[in-house]
Amino acid sequence: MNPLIILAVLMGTAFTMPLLEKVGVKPARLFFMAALALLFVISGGILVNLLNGAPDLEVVTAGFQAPFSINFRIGLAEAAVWSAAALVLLIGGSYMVHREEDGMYDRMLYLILALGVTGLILTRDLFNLFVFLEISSIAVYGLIGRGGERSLQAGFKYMIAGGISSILFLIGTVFLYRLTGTLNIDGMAAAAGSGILAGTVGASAVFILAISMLIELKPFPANGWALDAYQEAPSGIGALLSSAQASAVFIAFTKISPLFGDRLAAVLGGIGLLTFFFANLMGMRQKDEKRMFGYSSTGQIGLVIFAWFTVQGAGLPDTAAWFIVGGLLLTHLFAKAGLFWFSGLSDKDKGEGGKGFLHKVLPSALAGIFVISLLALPPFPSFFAKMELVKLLVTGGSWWILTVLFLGSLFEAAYMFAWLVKKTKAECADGGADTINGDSLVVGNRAGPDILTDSPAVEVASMLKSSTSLWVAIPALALVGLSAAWAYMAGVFNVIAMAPFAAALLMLILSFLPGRFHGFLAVIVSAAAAWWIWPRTEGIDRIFGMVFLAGGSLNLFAGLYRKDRRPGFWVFSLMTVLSLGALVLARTPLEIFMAWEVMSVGAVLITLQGKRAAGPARTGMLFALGGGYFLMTVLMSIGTATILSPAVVAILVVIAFLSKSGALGLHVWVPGSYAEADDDATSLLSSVISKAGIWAMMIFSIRILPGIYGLDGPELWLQAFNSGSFSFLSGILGWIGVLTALVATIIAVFQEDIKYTLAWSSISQLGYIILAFSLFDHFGWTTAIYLSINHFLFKAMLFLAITGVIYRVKTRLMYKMGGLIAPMPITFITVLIAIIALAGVPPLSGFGGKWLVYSALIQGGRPIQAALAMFSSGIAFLYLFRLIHSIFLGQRKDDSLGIKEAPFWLILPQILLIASIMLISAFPTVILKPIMAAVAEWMPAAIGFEGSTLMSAIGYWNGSWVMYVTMGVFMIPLVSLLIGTGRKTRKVKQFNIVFAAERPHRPETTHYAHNFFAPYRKALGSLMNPVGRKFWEGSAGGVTAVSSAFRRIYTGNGQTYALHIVLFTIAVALFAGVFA
Amino acid sequence: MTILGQLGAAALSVFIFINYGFLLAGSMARIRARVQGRIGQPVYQPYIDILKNNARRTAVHHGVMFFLGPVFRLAGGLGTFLFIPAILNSPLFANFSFSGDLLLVMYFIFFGQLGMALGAGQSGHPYSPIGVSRGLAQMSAFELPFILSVLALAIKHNSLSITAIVQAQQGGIANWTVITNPLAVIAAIIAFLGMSMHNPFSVVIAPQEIPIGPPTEYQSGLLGMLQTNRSIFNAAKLVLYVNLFFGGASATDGVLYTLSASVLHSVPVWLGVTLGVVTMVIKTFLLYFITVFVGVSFPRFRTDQSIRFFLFVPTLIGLAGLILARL
Amino acid sequence: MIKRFLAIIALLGAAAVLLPFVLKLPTEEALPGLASEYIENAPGELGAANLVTGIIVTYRGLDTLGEVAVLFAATAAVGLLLKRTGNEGGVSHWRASEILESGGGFLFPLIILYGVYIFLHGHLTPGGGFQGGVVIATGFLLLLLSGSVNSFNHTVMSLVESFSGFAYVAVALAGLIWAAGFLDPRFLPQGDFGRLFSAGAIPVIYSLIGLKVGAELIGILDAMRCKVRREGVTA
Amino acid sequence: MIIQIIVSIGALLVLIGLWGLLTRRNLIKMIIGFSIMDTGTHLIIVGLGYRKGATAPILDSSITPGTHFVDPIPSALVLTAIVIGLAVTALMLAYAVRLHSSRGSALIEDFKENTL
Repeated sequence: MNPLIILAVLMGTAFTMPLLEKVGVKPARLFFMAALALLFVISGGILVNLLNGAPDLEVVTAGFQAPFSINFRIGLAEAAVWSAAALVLLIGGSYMVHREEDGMYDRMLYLILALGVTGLILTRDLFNLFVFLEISSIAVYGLIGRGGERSLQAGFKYMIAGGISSILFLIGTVFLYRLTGTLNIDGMAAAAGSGILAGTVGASAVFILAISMLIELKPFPANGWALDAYQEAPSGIGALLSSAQASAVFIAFTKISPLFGDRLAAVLGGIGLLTFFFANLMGMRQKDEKRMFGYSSTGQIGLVIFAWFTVQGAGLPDTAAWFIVGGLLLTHLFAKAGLFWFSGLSDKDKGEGGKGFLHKVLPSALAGIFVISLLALPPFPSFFAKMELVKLLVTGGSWWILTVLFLGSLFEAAYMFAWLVKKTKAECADGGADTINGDSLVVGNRAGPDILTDSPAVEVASMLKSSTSLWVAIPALALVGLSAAWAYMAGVFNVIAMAPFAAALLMLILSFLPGRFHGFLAVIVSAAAAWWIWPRTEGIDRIFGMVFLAGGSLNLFAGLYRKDRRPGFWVFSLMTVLSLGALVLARTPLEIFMAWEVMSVGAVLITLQGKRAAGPARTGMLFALGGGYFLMTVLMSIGTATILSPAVVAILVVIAFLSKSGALGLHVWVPGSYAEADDDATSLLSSVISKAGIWAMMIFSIRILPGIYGLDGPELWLQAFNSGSFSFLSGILGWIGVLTALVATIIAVFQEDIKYTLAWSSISQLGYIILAFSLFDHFGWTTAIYLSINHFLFKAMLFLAITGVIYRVKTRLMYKMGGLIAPMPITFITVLIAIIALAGVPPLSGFGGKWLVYSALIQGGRPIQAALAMFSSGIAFLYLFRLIHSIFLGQRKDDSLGIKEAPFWLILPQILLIASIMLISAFPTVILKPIMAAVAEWMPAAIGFEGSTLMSAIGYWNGSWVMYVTMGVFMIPLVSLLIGTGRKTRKVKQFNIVFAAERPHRPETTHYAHNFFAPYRKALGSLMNPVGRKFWEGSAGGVTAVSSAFRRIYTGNGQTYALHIVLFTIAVALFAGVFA
Repeated sequence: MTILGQLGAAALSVFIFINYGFLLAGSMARIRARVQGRIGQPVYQPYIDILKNNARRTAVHHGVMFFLGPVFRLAGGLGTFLFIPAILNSPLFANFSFSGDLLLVMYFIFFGQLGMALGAGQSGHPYSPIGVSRGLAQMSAFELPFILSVLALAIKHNSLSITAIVQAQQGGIANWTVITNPLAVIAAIIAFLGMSMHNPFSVVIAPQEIPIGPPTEYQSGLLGMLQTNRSIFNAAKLVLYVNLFFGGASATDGVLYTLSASVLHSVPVWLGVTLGVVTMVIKTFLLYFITVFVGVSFPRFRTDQSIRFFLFVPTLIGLAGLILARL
Repeated sequence: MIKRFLAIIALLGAAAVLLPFVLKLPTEEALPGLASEYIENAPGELGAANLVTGIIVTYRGLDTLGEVAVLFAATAAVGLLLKRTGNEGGVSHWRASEILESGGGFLFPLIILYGVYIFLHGHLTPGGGFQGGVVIATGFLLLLLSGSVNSFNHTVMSLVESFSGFAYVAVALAGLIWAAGFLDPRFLPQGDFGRLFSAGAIPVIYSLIGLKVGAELIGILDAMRCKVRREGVTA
Repeated sequence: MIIQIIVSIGALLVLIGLWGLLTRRNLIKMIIGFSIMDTGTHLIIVGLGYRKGATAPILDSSITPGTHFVDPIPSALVLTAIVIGLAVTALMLAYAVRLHSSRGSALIEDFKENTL
């Protein structure tokens, strides 16, 4: 099919639109849509042909060969972007026809825009490029202006900028023609190759041409006009401007880039990077949604420009180059188009007084796909592209560039994710104060009925009513398809790596089924995965694999206690649990990183399901991504020429994993996330997912880092770790661990909110694990794994028990509970066992952990750390007692008189966990022997069993005998008591106490629970100073201040913007050495 | 030794030390009274109390945990004692110390306290949790100097085994920890003052403010159980301290043993053990005397004051002791 | 004032950027290969006496098609922007002078004729569709200024515009079908060199362009006139 | 030499237009500035096609073999450029009209509402 026909069709339809309009609006719209559909069909057909191995399509006009006439060439890259743009144009057309009042002129301009985009992508003639640039520009000028008065202002500024750009383009083009004698781009490139353009005029002409195209691509700071346009243009137009038009211009830009010299290319790449950085920096302070997308768009295009010149500079072959650039570009194209449309759809809904369009499953999922893909997270093409880009930068040793890139990405993540959160969650829109310890924090934990009880059928029906809403699903589908393609090309399109996404997709498709179905599905799939993984792993992998998958399955089972649909929860939980499995099985750096990212982002998304979790989830996302960047840097340096120094790698890796585990300083996201996530989700997060960081640190130490440095034998790398800088670093790590344990424990003591108590407790427990890990010997690591398993057991027990309590009493504040032992005895027993274990009181397994960690530390020569760890474990008693007392003992409140034991779904896992903890308490060998064997594969054994006694160099512990003795001494007084007292005692009434001969007035006044450790606060409260939070808040404040300062350059005055453009041109000329 | 033999031995050593605990409590109360210019109770008063309490049957309770509290408490006291080897080189008094080392003992102390606190909590009486709150807060503070001195010991002897630590101190007073590392011992003794809950650290049970604190609601047999525990637990702590810091007591060594060895040709085993017990009694008596001495001389700290106190001077001393041990 | 200062800097910078073009201008006298080839072959290949027209309509025909699209888009955009007040044009509120009024009436047919001449002979003499179209539009502008016409028949205008545009596209496609490629005018006989009916479809294309450009420009003028008129009334 | 003069004048026009665009606050004057820039550009384009002593590339009776022609391509290009410039100018003017009617002002600094 000759692609020129589509030009004729587009133009013919546009030209005849007035006549069609005379016939009627419906036929006019029909032809309009038919032309766009044909555009998509033709471009798609060509793409399919090319994918099937057809050679690049050459098209000539007027029957003469290039350079005599204008020619088109369609390679794979052009075809891909063209058909993607055509798809977006098609949907955008439908959007305009259905959602925005379209007129004859709008349709005409729209078709002309489609024409311009097509020509920009296809043409190989420089002047023809100019014509198509103008075609698309003028169409855009016209379309922007239809948005109302303020859009007129934006449109005028856009025209000024476009006018300057086109004048520059013309001058550059004509001088290039004068020098090379041709207008054909390939001819010019050949001429440039032969040095014709090397002179001053040639350099200036190329520069002017380059800058004019660059201006069209909206570089910082010469892009104020573009931002105004994004903000004020109607959403449908903004979508096209940002996706199809920008991509087409970029493709055109790549066509002329062979003319650029090395220096100019470097400068342009730098501008791309700076645009990415500054656009995202300024985007953070943005309140207006469309302007924010505008910042993101300019940033993304900047990133694509940067990527383009980076791959060009690295001399990558075409396939590899487009793997990166195309991945970024196509993701941006679909995602940003989708986002702009959403913006328009939700605007409409707001007007109708609804709760907002996105508070439904399918729209939320789509918006999620768009945002997540934009943030370059797996499995989207941008993820793979960015990985490769980072690899290039790491190979080149460009650390500063990498830093800027990561910062920019982080900024973008900050505001885009915030947008997603705001749009998909109703309750954070009113900015409810989610203060710690706030008395107002009475949280009913069932999902808000206003947003979640809509039955799926109703929802689909309401979406069908506005058929464009379903159209918006198409870019998402396209992104999913592209993800598969990119994963395939990256070589990770295998069952294990793709399982989490497949599961998520399946659940999304099945979202019309009831929530419990999803729950059962998740439980069964994760249990099956555990079953499957057991024989396929060994050693440390198997141990953690079981914690992840079996533990995850157990936690998911508990989640069944809620009958509502819980959209999101099951999807993300299953996805995260499966990604943990994939993590354990992953072998290549890419697989590891992919699974890691899915896991950490999945955890954030799980958190997000909580009613008030918006703020914490945002923070969590930033830490997840930030940690991911460190990890990416290290993983991408594997196998490249650039080898970072071992110490640097170790620091990067440790920072990455500590931010996941929430070590002191990197913990600020943890308390809020754990506290505000759904109650059962918190159990999953704390007991299961938090162990991923520990596993990863171990695996990196024994498998991946030694691989980087070619240290094959365990002894060799052990030497490396125990010498010089590494032993210093591990000492530091130990201090981080112990301070985490201490400070988090102290803070936990003062929490009134039970979930905050447990969240801080989790942080402190992770601190112990980090401390043990930091010893880097057999004893320490055995301890770390043992502690991990223990923490899994008792923290799952605690969180699940608390889930039941909150479910019944509908508050999280401990002092509002009390006396619940009577209605909830099993839950009480769970909590009792759990806190005995957590406190490390013999005979339960927690003592084993204490014994191990102190012995290991003393043996490892770290007595001070041992002392602080013991000190903090003493303080842990304070919050543990407070927890069990305030909730289960003391005075029962009138509110809780009618409540029952927790639901079966919560009780059953608790009973299983109690059984497990009793088993490993009585027979520690069951669990310790495999752990010690697994660790001994890597390092010389330092401890061993003699019979059932565990012997270290300095001490011994026989868990079984401790259990026997304890049981014995417990039974003696118990039996004597039972015999002695007989059955004649009776339980007295609640207020029958020796209370100064008075009867207490109410349970509230008698239940000593609020501010339980007041003297402690008086003595040690100063340690509560939230240094970490202040630091991060300060950093964030600084960034936003800088952001505000930079935004002042955008005065809104069109003339100033023109001045920016000229000054920008001059500055670039200076850098590019044009004046030389 | 067979299991049955072990059980019998344990029962014997528990019996001896419970009685010692009663007598110690009685005599200290009398001494205290004399200091304050009263006549005081008879030395055997604890026996009277406990018999009386156990003779009365409790008629009311506040729930299951209320019942189990004293059981936990007594089990904690017994267990703590049973994990400590009371007399060196005497299988009869070695108890069940093979189950674990010093760390086990330190953590088993919490077993009883936790159970007691829970039982008291179920009573619903506000004074109970107030007392527990104070007790826990104070405990977490005095733990630090104690931990530091224990670590100093562990480093010095490169062992956490109590038997090994006692063994290392044999052969004369110069080997005692109190001589080899006086700083650690001072820190530990100050911590001991806190543990004993006498003045100035008696705010936990502060009889005038929150009638005896946690056990407010307990009476009759349950209270008797608590009293029994108090004696055995006191004895256990004292034995532990003497073991760790004052050379312990040995069935084959010590001043008394040497004396009798110089009189007799060969000291029979039973005499050696007896002398060991006597040595232990003397040492613990003297040690306990310190707390009484301090207790009658100082007024009471508030909780926050005692927390700050423990975390400052004694902790610094403990640190110094630790450094001393590492030298 | 800082803005003025920056503007001066910008201007100096722009001058510096443009300076090499003036100073180091290539002074190559020989025509580039492409241009020579056109001069050599175009008359034979296309039969158009005006080489520029041959290039515009054929070799760079796609540019021209695009150009038409640009103008079309501009018309549509102007229409879109100014359409709401279009029907308020109503009655003219001023009378043109006697001279203008009668002179306009007199000149109008001549101007139209001249315009038609220009685009019909575009392949032979200087001029062509665009020029012709502009001239035609000038005639209508004169009518407007002289106040003898208040409004144009929009149906006819859009009919002409749509028809000519569509026909242009059709001619382009005809080249694809009956000649060597899209926009190839050689599906019509070349005729005698230098005659009106020569150079294949080039005169057809230029005539269509002339009509279309004329109609579009008139449309723009009309839209602006209505708008401006309203302003005059309200202000 | 002539070519240099033409190109210089063109460049000068571009600069003059730019000055107008950057300093005139009235929308219409800015558009005029833009038009001047455009014109300068067109002058440069045509100028670059100039050859000394050459004639227009129209084959009529006066042409003899061996006649030199000016480069026909810039002539072709400039036509397109002019039309596009015309289109843009028309659209700018339409914008100016609408802006003026919306605000009763034609000063560029009165139209900077959309910065957030």
